[in-house]
Amino acid sequence: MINGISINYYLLLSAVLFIIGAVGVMARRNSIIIFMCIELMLNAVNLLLVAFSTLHGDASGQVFVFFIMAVAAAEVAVGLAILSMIYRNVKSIDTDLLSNLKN
Amino acid sequence: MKGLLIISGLGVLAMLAEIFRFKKLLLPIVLLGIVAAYAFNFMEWNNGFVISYFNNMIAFDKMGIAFSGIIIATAFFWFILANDYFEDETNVVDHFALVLFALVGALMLTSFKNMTTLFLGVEIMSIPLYVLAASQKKDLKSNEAGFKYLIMGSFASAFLLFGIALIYGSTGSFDIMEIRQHISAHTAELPTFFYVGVVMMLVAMCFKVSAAPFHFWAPDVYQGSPTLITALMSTIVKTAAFAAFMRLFMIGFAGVSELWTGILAVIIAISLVVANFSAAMQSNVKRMLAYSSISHAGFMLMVILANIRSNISVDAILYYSLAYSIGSIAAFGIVYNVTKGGDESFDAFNGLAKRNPGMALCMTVAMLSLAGIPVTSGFFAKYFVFTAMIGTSYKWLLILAVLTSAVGAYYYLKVIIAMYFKPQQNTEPVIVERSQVMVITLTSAIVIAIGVVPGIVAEMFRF
Amino acid sequence: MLGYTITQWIFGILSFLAIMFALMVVFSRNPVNSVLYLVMTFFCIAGHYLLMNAQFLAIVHIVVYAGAIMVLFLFVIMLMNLNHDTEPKSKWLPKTIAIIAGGMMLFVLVGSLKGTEQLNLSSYGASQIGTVKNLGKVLFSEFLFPFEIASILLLAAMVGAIMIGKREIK
Amino acid sequence: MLTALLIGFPLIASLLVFFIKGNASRNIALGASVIQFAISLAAFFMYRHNPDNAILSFNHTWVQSLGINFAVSLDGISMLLVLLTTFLVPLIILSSFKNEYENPHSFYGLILLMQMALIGVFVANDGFLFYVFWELALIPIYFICLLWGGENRGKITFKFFVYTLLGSLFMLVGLIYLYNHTGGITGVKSWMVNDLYEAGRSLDLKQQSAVFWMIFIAFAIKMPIFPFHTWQPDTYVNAPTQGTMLLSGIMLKMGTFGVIKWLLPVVPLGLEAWGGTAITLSVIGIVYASCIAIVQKDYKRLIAYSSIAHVGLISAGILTATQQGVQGAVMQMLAHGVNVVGLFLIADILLRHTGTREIDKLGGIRGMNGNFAVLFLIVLLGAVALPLTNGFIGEFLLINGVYQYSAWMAAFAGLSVILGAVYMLRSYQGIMLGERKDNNMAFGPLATTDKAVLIIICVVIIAFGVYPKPLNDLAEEGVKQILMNLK
Amino acid sequence: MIKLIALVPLFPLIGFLINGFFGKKLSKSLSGIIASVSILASFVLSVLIFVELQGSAQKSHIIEAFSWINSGTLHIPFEFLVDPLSSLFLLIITGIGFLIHVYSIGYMHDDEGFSRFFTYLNLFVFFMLLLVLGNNYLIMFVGWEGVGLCSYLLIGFWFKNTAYNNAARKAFVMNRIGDLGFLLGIILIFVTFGSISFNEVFDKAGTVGTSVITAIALLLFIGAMGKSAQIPLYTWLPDAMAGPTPVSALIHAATMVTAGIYMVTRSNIFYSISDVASEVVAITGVVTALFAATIGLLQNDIKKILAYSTVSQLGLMFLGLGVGAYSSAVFHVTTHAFFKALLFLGAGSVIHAMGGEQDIRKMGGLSNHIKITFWTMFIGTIAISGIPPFSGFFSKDEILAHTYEHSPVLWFLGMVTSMLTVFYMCRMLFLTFYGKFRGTHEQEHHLHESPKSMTIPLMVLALLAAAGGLLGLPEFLHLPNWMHHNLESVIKRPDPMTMDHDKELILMGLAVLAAGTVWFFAHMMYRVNKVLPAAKEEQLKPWQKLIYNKYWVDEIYDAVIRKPLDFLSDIFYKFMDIAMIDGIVNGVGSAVKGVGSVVRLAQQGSIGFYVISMVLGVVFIVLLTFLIK
Repeated sequence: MINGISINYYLLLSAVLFIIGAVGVMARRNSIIIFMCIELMLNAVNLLLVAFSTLHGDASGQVFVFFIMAVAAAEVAVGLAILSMIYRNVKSIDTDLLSNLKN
Repeated sequence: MKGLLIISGLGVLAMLAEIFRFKKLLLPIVLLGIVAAYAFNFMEWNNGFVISYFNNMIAFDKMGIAFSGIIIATAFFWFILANDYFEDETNVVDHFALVLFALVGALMLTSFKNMTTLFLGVEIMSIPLYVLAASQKKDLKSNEAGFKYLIMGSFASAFLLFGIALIYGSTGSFDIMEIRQHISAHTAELPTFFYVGVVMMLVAMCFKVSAAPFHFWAPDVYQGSPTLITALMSTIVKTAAFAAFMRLFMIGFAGVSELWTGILAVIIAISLVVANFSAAMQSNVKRMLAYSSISHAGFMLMVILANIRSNISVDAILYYSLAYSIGSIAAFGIVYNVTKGGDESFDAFNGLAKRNPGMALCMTVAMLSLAGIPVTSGFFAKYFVFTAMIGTSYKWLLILAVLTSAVGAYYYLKVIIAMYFKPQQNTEPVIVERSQVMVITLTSAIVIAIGVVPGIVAEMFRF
Repeated sequence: MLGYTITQWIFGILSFLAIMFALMVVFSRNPVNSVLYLVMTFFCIAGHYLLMNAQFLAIVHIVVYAGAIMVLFLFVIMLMNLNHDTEPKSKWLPKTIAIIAGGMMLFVLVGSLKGTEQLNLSSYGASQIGTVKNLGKVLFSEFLFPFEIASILLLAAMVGAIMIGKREIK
Repeated sequence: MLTALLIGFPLIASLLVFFIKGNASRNIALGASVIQFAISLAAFFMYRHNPDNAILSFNHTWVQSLGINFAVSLDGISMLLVLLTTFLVPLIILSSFKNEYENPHSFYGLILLMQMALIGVFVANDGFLFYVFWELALIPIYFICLLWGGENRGKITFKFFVYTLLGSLFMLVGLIYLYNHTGGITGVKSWMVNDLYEAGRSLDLKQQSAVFWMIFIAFAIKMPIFPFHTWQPDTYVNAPTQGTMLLSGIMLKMGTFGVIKWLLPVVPLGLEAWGGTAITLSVIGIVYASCIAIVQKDYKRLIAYSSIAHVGLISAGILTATQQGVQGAVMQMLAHGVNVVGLFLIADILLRHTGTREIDKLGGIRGMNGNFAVLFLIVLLGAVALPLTNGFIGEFLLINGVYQYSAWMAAFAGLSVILGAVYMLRSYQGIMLGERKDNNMAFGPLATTDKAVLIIICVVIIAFGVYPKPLNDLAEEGVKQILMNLK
Repeated sequence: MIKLIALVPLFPLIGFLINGFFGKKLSKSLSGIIASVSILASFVLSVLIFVELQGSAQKSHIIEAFSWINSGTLHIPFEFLVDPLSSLFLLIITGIGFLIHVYSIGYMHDDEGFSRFFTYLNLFVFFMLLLVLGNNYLIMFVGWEGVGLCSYLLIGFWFKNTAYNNAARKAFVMNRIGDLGFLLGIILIFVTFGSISFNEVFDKAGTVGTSVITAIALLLFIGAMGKSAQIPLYTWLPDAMAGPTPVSALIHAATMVTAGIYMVTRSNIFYSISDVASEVVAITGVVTALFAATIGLLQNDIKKILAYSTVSQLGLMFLGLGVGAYSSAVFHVTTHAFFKALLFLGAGSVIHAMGGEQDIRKMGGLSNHIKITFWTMFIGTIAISGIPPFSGFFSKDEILAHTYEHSPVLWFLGMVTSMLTVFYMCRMLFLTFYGKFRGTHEQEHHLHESPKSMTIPLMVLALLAAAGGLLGLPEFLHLPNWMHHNLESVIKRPDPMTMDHDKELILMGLAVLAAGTVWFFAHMMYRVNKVLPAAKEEQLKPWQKLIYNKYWVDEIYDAVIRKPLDFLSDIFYKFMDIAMIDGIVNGVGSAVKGVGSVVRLAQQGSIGFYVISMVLGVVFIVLLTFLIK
């Protein structure tokens, strides 16, 4: 079914998605959206892994994706917990308010 | 392997403490467990390199065991030190569990054989630390530290994963040894994105060991986190990250060292300069120690750089990790006690020599060790680095290291001068709990001891 | 059809949509919209998985991401009542720099991927690996240790989330 | 074994002193240092009897895998410097009796610790051990200056520490470089001094030059040689007098000793190529520092600059690598050690009796205390190297050595003979002669301890100016050995 | 006896130690007696040694005391050389030294530093004896610097007076300038010959190149210039008159300042070989002689006049050395020691009588009050003026005769010098002793002859000054020139006079005639016309001002050397050391801080920025590794 698609396209696609995620992390100040962008980056990686897995005809790539999902879930859980704690303290999730530690 | 299992078990056990109400007994049990883990860890010493578990997922070879030993030993001291910190906390049990889980991750990092275990190790170690960094819930600084650590850590993980994916794509495997073999077998045919993958992993690992210019999180997080958690980060986490770094690059990517040694040299240079120069400007002790840890990261990376070029043994980095960890435990133990009042600037140390001469002496030893003055262990650590570097072609880096070391002496001495020279505003003696005194004294003594007879450590780790 | 196979068409459309939605995630001002766009992106990615015969993964992907993680996001957003444009106008400079940095990175990545040998994906064998059975086999044999140790990870995350999340008892 | 005892004894004594509160500690410290002197005298006589006596050397593996040994032994030069150290430390301790120090136990403990490190530097036969003691010596003196120093001590000791540490680090790199080239035949690397010599000589010119500078910088800072000297006057002035005495009397010799034992024989080619530059720097330093000394107002600072001038000559003499030059340097090191301790004691006495060290504010003390004037004069004559004082022999041999290198250089270096007389006599006149001035109306008799120290110093100055043979023979022998390695 | 030579310097040393340690506890007379007796003992021993040496066939004895410095090929034993030259100097030093010690007991009687004075004096004699006894250059140098030290101590004897202290310091420093030359000369000798012992060096002197010998000779001569107060290093000697008068007599007239002559004579072989060097010596000598003599013309301080006279006479001696008349120079040293010591002691007696006054403008007519002093000084003046048959005539004449043979121009200058000498000496004598008393009334009342301890040495010296010429009677009259024969073994390459006797006689006659004429002229001027020196400087004519102010040499030195040195030192200290070198060192520190504060600006605290920098880091790394390559 996938015949005829070069791996380079998937490389390109995941790179683009990865970078969109990265730009989001760089540019946005809303913490939640930053989190989502990180998820997006992880998904770009997932996509790439699956593509390579298909290329090599090797299942371990897909298995690795499971672990990434698990980790993503864990990170999100912890991250959102921290975020809600911060929200309780400062009533905002703007990262600009979280730049007191510096220099 | 057994050490790893014991620590995991301890973590689970710790969670049960709340339910079965043996909170008071928890610390002794944990300490006992750590001792046991240490013992079991070293029982595998003679297994050599062949032993690996679970389809080459993890292998406690000598290097792994040695680094695990350092980590477990440091953890032992850390737990005693943290005793009174835990007593103040309502979530003792959670803290215990999280630290132990982080330890599991650290141990995995010392011994991984597969990208999967590497990735999971990194995450298992990091996620509890994100939480621990943020554990002072009412303290905005702590919140910020945890949040920054989390975001930056996840972002770096994404890079790590992208790198892993690219390497998987070009070699078809997650196994370190297979990757190594693939590299040596197909050196000419590797696609460009393989190299990009290596670079991405390098960046991610540099982030984990907090080397410049990927170090930005470190000062903020070190400063914001509760002092003892900072101690954890700068000792156990750092050691583990270095073990992982070594394994990955000295074993996995040794075949393409031409690619990354040059980059590494630049990274080291930036680290040394940025860290030392920034540290010289700090007024917050914890932040200074953070920058100091960045500069030490630069030093340790130099050993990796040198080893790959001149192929001498890795005991240098082992010794360095040990010396740095033990010294840092002593230093943070004292910083923790001195900064209890909330003042974390150098002024907090003013007149410590009068307020608690013993602690001042220990702090002096620790600072001299970090500065690399004989006969402290820090000196030997530095000596190993120089010895390793002198055989390489990176002479300019060596000179830079020498120059920045002198700058380093500058800010370590600031602490000493504050303790002995500056008049104190606060004349109350600093009272330190007995067990902590023990740990601090003991670690200071070890700092001197392994500086006087470095052979007992350096030769033990000979491969 | 215009010289492209159906697969290529599907790939192209899915890719376009994924990128579009991803961009919407980044540039939408409302977090709720962002979540929804992200879900759409995930669906597109799931489509890619299907395209590559990774059916089980596609389903798990939908379930975990769209079903669990994104719901969690939504939940938090609602909890905090962020369902409106709370983000103040951000400064243009950081944004511009971010976009330039992203552009540079894209340039660099694309540049370094250029010249790679054209390796075409083939469905031969691929149809076999994505099955539940095959994946299960691999997961519980080769990847047993990571699978087990992932429990520690989840445990840690759980403990951590609870510890952080629960209110201090005065 | 005896040599190891020389290191071990002060260490034990210092630990003991650390735990004794109050002024009893200084008596114990004095006692210990006198015993230490006795031990070194015993070593001295044994050495004269039989230099190869097994009891004088000690060798124990320290870190086997790195080829590091705890190897100590005595040769002619180190014997002399050990003797100097053990001779001066009791005097330094004795000279402190009139000063009240806070926490005397730490003060005296640190002095003894310093003595340990200094002796270690002089007797080490292993490059690594040498470096360790070298650095170790820095710590006690750092604390002595930091804790008991004058006004600006924080900033100044800081500069001193960082400056010297930087130099030491370069030396470490140089030494490691040598170490990496040891084991040419056997493949076993070693830090032993002879192996390092061999390694050094196997290098080509470029490498030797690099090693030369790496190591020389450390010594140059320690001595100090122009233009690495600016830490020194400030540190000398701000340190407590006993610290200054340690710094100038003994510690400075670490640098010169280092050049003799750890630089000359190691890089003969490097020396040939760069010795001239180093000598030029040294000689510039002589005249430069002498000139500066002329315009100093503070007597202690004047001595500090004069010390730079003296050490410049010593260093120039050593770098000529001639028998006379190096031997003169050794003799001058001994003489300078004794004399400068005397001069600093005098500065301390002045400060204690009159409350100032400003030359302009003093005057006419001779009329009030003739004995002091005579003792001062004798020390001063030693410092200006009048014949039949200990300073002369060294200076004569030094200028002789430099002359063999270059006549013009010798003439230029010889200006110190004139300029030394100028600033020394000017200061003597300003302080002691003329009419008395108001603020020092009362200059009572000297304290017994001060007097004792000064008299001992004066006796030594004259005794070894008239009959230097016992010391000179050792120096001659030691220098011959060193220079033999050079060929 | 010769074996006991070490005792000769030892006696004064013992005297020095006794007086040094116990001087304050001893009574004044005891302390003076100890000092004098120690010198007397040395003198007696010296005489015995001298006699023994005269009788013995071996003219050179070396006695080693102990081994002093050894360094490789350099062996310097502490050893003594007894030969005709050194034994002669022994006699001069101990003999005149003894007389002056005795004199000092009287002269210094009221001084609170009495025992200190004798301590120094004994130490001086010790060092002076070392100087002449040493068998190698370094021992000579020991004595050389030692006497310099004693000179310093004695000039500044009255240490409360700043001017005296300055004079003392000036003497020491100027001597040190010469000493450096001497030291370098010694080193060059060692480098050239591998030894610095006299015999070994002199034996090998003919084997090396002339240019090296010239260098050695010139370096040694620099030393001699310092010690013997030759141009340009002469200005310290007049200032040195700040010391007590016996010191001026002993150190700055009779003994120490002649050390330069001794040294050149000792090293005569070098000067014989090197024509250049001897030319330099001769010219320096004659210029100094003439220059100092002119200054002497207008001085008003009785001691200053004698001081310039000394400088001038020393110049004359160097002239002799320069023309190869070594034994004549030594002869002149001897006679000069007699009459100059006599004159100084006499001047001391005058000052003593005048209650400390030294200005001849305030004296006059003293001959009636202090007869012994007057007559002895009169004899001294005749002797120095070169009027036969007094000692000065013979020695000076020998030098001038040699000079004429060498160069008539130099001879002429020498003649002028001796004429000037006669003039200023007469001026001093007449203004002091004749005419009316010009001092205060109180002084006049106080005038008295000095005690016996002072007058007896004066009389002894007068006798010597009168009869000293017997030591070296002119050869052409077929009289025995003992001095010449005595020193034959010391002069390695003698330069015998070849002048015919008639010519010599004419020269001699000319000299006497000149001296007589000048004496007459002075007599007319000061006794008959009663010319008095100007009371104030303003009254002087310009050329007189020039001379009166000693050609402003001191001021020139001050402006050319001392001030620039101070200025340079200041620049070194304030500009180079503090501002530049230390500035650079501190600048490095500030630079660290500066860079640190710039670098820390990157740490902005904002996550977005951190992430951007991380991405940029990756971008640059990839760029560097892939695209640029």
